[in-house]
Amino acid sequence: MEKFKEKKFWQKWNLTSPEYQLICQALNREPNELELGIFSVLWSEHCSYKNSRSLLKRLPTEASWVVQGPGENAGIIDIGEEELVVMKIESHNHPSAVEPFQGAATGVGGILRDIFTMGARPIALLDSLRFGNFQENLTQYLYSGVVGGISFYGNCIGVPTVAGETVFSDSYQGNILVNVMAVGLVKKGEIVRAVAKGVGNSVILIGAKTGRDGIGGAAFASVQLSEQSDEDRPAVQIGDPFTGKLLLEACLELAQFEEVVGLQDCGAAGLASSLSEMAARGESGIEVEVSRVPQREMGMSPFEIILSESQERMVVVVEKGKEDRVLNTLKRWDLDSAIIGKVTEEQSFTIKDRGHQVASIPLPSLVGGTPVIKREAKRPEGMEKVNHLDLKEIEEFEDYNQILLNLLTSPNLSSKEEIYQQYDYLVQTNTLIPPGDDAAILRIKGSKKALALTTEGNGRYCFLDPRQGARIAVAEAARNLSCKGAKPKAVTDCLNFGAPENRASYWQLEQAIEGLSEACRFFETPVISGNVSLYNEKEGKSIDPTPVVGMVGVVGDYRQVCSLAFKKENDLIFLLGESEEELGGSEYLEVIHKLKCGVPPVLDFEKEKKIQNFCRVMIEGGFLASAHDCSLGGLALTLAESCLANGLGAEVELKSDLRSDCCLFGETQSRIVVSISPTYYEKFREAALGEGIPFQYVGIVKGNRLKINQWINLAVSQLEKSWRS
Amino acid sequence: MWLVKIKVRLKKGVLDAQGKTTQQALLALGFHQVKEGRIGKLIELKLDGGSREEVEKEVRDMSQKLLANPVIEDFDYEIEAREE
Amino acid sequence: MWLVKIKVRLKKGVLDAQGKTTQQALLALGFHQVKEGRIGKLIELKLDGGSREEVEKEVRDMSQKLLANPVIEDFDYEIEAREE
Amino acid sequence: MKFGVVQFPGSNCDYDCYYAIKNILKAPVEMIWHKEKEHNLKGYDCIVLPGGFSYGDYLRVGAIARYSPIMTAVIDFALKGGLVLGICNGFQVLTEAKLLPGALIRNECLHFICRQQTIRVENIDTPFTKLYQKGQVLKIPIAHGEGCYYADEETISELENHHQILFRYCDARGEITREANPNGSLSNIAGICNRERNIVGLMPHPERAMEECLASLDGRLLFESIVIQLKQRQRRKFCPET
Ligand SMILES: Nc1ncnc2c1ncn2[C@@H]1O[C@H](COP(=O)(O)OP(=O)(O)O)[C@@H](O)[C@H]1O
Ligand SMILES: [Mg+2]
Repeated sequence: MEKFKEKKFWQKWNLTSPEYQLICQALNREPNELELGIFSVLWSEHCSYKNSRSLLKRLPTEASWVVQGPGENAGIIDIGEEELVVMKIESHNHPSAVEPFQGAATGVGGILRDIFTMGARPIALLDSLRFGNFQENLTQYLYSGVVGGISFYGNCIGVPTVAGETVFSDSYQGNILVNVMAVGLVKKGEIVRAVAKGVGNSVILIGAKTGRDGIGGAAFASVQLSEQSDEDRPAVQIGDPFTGKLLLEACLELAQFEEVVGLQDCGAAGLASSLSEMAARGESGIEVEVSRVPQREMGMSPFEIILSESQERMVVVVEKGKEDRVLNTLKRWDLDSAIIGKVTEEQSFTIKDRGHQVASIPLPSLVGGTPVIKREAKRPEGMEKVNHLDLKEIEEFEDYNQILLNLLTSPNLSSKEEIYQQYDYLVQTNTLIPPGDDAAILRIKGSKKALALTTEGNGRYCFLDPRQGARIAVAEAARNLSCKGAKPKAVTDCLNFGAPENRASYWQLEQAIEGLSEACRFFETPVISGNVSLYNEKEGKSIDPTPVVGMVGVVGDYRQVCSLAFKKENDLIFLLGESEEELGGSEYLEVIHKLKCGVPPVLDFEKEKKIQNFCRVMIEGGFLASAHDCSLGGLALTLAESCLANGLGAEVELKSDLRSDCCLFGETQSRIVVSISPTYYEKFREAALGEGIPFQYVGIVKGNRLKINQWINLAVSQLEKSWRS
Repeated sequence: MWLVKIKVRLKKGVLDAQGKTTQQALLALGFHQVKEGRIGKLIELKLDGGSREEVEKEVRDMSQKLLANPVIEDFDYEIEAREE
Repeated sequence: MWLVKIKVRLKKGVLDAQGKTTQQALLALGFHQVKEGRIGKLIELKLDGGSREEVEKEVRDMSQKLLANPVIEDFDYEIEAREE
Repeated sequence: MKFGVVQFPGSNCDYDCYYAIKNILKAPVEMIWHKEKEHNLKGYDCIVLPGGFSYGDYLRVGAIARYSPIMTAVIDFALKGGLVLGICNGFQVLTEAKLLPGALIRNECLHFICRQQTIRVENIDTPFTKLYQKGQVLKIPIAHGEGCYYADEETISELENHHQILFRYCDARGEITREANPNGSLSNIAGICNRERNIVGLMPHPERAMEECLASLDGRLLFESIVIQLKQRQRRKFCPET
């Protein structure tokens, strides 16, 4: 055993010397290789959140409708009528950087298992993607691989991918982000927990056979990518959506069985984490016999079996003596299964190999005992310079036609149809508003209700001011939902940042969490689940801090929803909210002037909420023909998109003393472009005045050209050509 | 003219879901002798000109760059000379 | 033990979109000599027992029934004896 | 009258079809498990093979499902004149089972494609299309990676001659154009029937176009055609004279 100490074996496993001391204390001896491996993956950032846990505590997690906050596989809210919504987001950044297709596919598989582990049927997927410079060959390769992988897995397993984001920016060059969110439905009283309890109960491993794939993957996700990572390649796992689908259906059947005590997916760190976490939640122990694990390959060691990250596996704890029905169900679904161990009283994780004990770890220290690391935060150098923007130095133009076309062609603003056409967004026949809008709307069969889903995150804003960027992400997500007619209910967040050892990165993380907390508290959208992905850097350069907000909202009556498309000639177009002279951090500045500077737009929480509420009430009343959130690319892009959706033109006259570029492309928050039939004009006006909502008439839906003041006059077909190019 | 056959296979240890499912289907059809099934790709290219050595170099190069995914796949190849 | 390699190819006349795209991708990568690209499947099976003739019959049978679709595909095969 | 929806491992539009028949059409329907080898499909009048990825679509789309135990009964049922509808993956299974001619191969664009698609009704002389009008343009979503219809020339001309092509991909005005063809299908074929007209396969998903809130109602008449046909058949059974 001494040899580990001498050779500092733990370093290979990314453990520090004090951590190694803690392990020795917990065991009262030195660990053997297997035990050390288990500690190392469970104490990795990926599994233990040791660097972020203290900060995550700041997030608001409670509300009367929250049934399950962070801590289980996914969060749950109650939306009434016995329906519960389950959701979670997860990153698969590092695996996707190494093997984009399989990395993204297994990311989808993993997040779906987190949902059906709880007994919920997955009804939707969302994908929030970040890539490097669009022109680079590497980007093209990663992009088509990732989209292909999501399409491969999601389509096959039959869960519609209904919304998401795709952003290209140099900051993600060599360090892409692949965040996938899944949403499910379960009836009240039918939730399954991920516990192991009841001494003597059987522990059954189900699904695919265990192979040598992905050993140490969780630890791998917690280190920086370096040139050397290429050699770690065999660590990629292969997704098998067909087995995933069988597993999904089988687990939803098992969830109905009384004798099923607990259900847990085998995700990162495989059996090591699923078994120990289940036992820890149940305040019990687990004893497992590795030779009983169905294996895909010959001669696997206990180490390999316990740490394998083979996909499409789950652990189920079943009352002793009542295993038959479970085993028969699995057989019916042609899934491998085996009783691999039992629940014990003593709170320890015991591993045997053909009867010989090969590891024994006290669970409280393994699962609960991760050292929390307090990092030092420091505002990055040079922020003053980055935040400086003098509009006087920015040239204004007379004619913005070409500029608008250039913006429409730019990869962040152009049509994303090429992506979402590869996803089956209609399977399950609930998709009322498909991808391409501010948020997706899914009806709930057998109910009048519908769900609205979106993801939001703006790395550029967060780079310029992480706290403000995070606040805006929440506000914008809520606005996306509100302008489809939904009431925002809860958030799942994915925090993509650089290495926490880097003080600037840690500062960004802290600031962003602060911003998320403030905004989620204000909008009463508690954070019910989430994921943290640190170490998103390559060769010391970290990505723009990118907190991604996944939000769910509820629509009372699925017939009262509103898409962004202009519907009819002569409908009146209004802008809710007011534009300010804000260009900092805008897409316009970056694309047209190659500037990534200034400060992100101001955000007035009260005003934001008021406008959102008003828009929602108008939709519920059936007064709006269209509504579209004004965000990336400003008012001009918002109007163009509403035109493009149905091929209708608009004649718009903006009355304002702002600079022309700010008018057109500024990204002032709290604005929504709506169109209404002239019949409802009076009602709308009265209501807006009554509520004190700032609004202005900007034009009408007309013809097949988009005209904005003397600045823009383009045929919609011309816009379309650029947008789709 | 050269005819090149490149065989791309999943590396050992990498899950071959297609192969496994196909093997099971064969068993179910009554072909009980089938002990293992693996499915790979067979890429056949016609190449112009050059010596066998040059062609071989090219083929290795294109396999590494595009035709096989080195993360999960291996490849080998055969080269035959062909009349036009 | 027998190792059987079954090569399944799209028939002439059936659109081989993948082959065509692969050829184009190779051209784009600078492999200008590539005149044609076709992509097929390589199915490798391990079979137990029997004589070579028996195995051959089985293989032809399973290929016709399941492994290849005669509407769009042709197949051929190689059989090698293998040590256990 | 009763519909049966076959569940293969990997089917994922089984519940969508079930829901559409039961809740929208309000017709009796049951699920049929693929492992039921002894099933004789007695009591069923129309069998639906739903979309999805049976057996993961591994090896070749529809190839493995074609040999699943229930298919013996389905083939028997079909050859005796029972109505069989294959949607998307179901269509692929039907061609693999040789109940329909031709094959479905990889989309020309090489990737999966999901979108609202316009198709033109080419023939209404089948139990599945009788309520449509010839030439009618329907909006029905597609969602597939391997929907490119292929058959040799002879087969195609036979399909033409016997009016077996039921749907073709078209543009919004009903023109059969290259651009309107999403997957490279020969002759823009989206759906066909057998010579006897009791077996139909199509790539678009009519079950996804049955409700007001789902962007199109155009799939409904297909199912309603079946119901009317079955009702007539039933009536004929009870009063043979009429
Ligand atoms: N950024 C976050 N915000 C809120 N909850 C989080 C966040 N990150 C992780 N969590 C919660 O911590 C728990 C552990 O997360 P994770 O290890 O990703 O779960 P799993 O192993 O099931 O994938 C989960 O309940 C998750 O919802
Ligand atoms: Mg989990």
